[in-house]
Amino acid sequence: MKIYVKYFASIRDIMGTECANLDIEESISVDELWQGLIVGKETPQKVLVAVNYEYVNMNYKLKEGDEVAFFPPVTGG
Amino acid sequence: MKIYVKYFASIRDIMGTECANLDIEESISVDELWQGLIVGKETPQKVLVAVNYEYVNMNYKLKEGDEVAFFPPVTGG
Amino acid sequence: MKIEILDEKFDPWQAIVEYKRNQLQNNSKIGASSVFLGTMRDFNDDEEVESMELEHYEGMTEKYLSNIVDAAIKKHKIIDGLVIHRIGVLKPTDPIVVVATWSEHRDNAFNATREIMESLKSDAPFWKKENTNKGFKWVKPSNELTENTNET
Amino acid sequence: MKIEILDEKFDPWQAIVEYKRNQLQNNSKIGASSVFLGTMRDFNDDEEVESMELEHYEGMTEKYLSNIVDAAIKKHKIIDGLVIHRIGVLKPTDPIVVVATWSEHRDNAFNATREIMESLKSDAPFWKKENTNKGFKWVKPSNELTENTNET
Repeated sequence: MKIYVKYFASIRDIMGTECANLDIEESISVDELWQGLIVGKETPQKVLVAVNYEYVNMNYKLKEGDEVAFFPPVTGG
Repeated sequence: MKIYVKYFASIRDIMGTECANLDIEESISVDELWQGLIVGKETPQKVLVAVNYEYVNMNYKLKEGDEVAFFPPVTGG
Repeated sequence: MKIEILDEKFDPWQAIVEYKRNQLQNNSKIGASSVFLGTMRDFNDDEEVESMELEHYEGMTEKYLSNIVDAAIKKHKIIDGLVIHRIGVLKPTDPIVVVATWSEHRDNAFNATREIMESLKSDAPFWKKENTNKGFKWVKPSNELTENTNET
Repeated sequence: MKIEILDEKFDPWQAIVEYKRNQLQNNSKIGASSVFLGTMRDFNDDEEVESMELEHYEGMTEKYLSNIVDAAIKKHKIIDGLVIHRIGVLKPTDPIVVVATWSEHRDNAFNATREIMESLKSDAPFWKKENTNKGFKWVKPSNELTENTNET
């Protein structure tokens, strides 16, 4: 199934790209996806995840068409 | 000894004047002064007292030259 | 620090911008500004209020406001603070009071502005008289009438 | 309610005055306005900061800010609320964020503005990158560095 991945701020620097269109197996979790993406790269201290503009935890099971974003703790305001 | 008395807001309405120069006996308290001033007039629910721009309680012993102000609870802001 | 008692309408935002520019020289250590503005409402206790008259105890007011702002600067370690308060005759929507504080971090400015307003309302010798459709009346403090007075 | 993300410098006070005049029609039920302004500081962790770049997650930012302001309006029974937040390149003293709320009584506006700022800082997807005399670096959240970041 197809999903769309976005990276922001220091996570984008680590990944070396700001987005990716991926074709993944059904019902894998955000954590499983992340472990696959980060392999061989510097592991950030903390990563937050949003799916379709909502924060989710690492157990979230991905669905067809999800937009998944990985980013560090926010620092606005 | 001489003191100067001021009234504000609803207390001024009750007293019918905004100030008075008084010649009083030594060492009388604010409460004794107030009881003398209010006699025969409508007693307000609550009166606050300041002497020389500082809040004091009714036991304060008046001194020569004091400026004594009587007023209702404040409603600024 | 600036304490001002004004007997005519003022622009609170302009006053803040000018103070920050002229007195604080747009200090680039400022990361947080917290502002409270109290404005006159046109109703009170279900009565329409056409105008309001604010009187104060000249001398004592300035002394108390200075003490209040000075205490907030020290306690909350803020960079500076400003209070402007109206006296005289006000119409609905007119600014009554503006409090502004400046600090490096937000917590300090938030707490300082709040505390200045609370101290001002409990201690500063101002009194409001409303001109309603039933005549003039002195405003009661809000803790006596629980939120039914023309009090911010 | 107004939520705005701007990529160029803005005047927070003018924005507040215009919103109150145009959208709130200078509503005469408003007795209290509480405003917080976050501005860029020129130092952080003892390093001079020459400029700062703010990025955000377009779409998620607007959604979170709307939810935050909407929740504050309902919880604190305020009349309305506004948030404007900068993105792009900022210089010291530039406004980063302004939050304004309007209510009948002061307690509601004070609490709403405070809560909107705290929720914004913990949830809204913005990230700051500083250009210091030692190069670029991503700002760490203040709870990780306890007050040594360029955070309001």
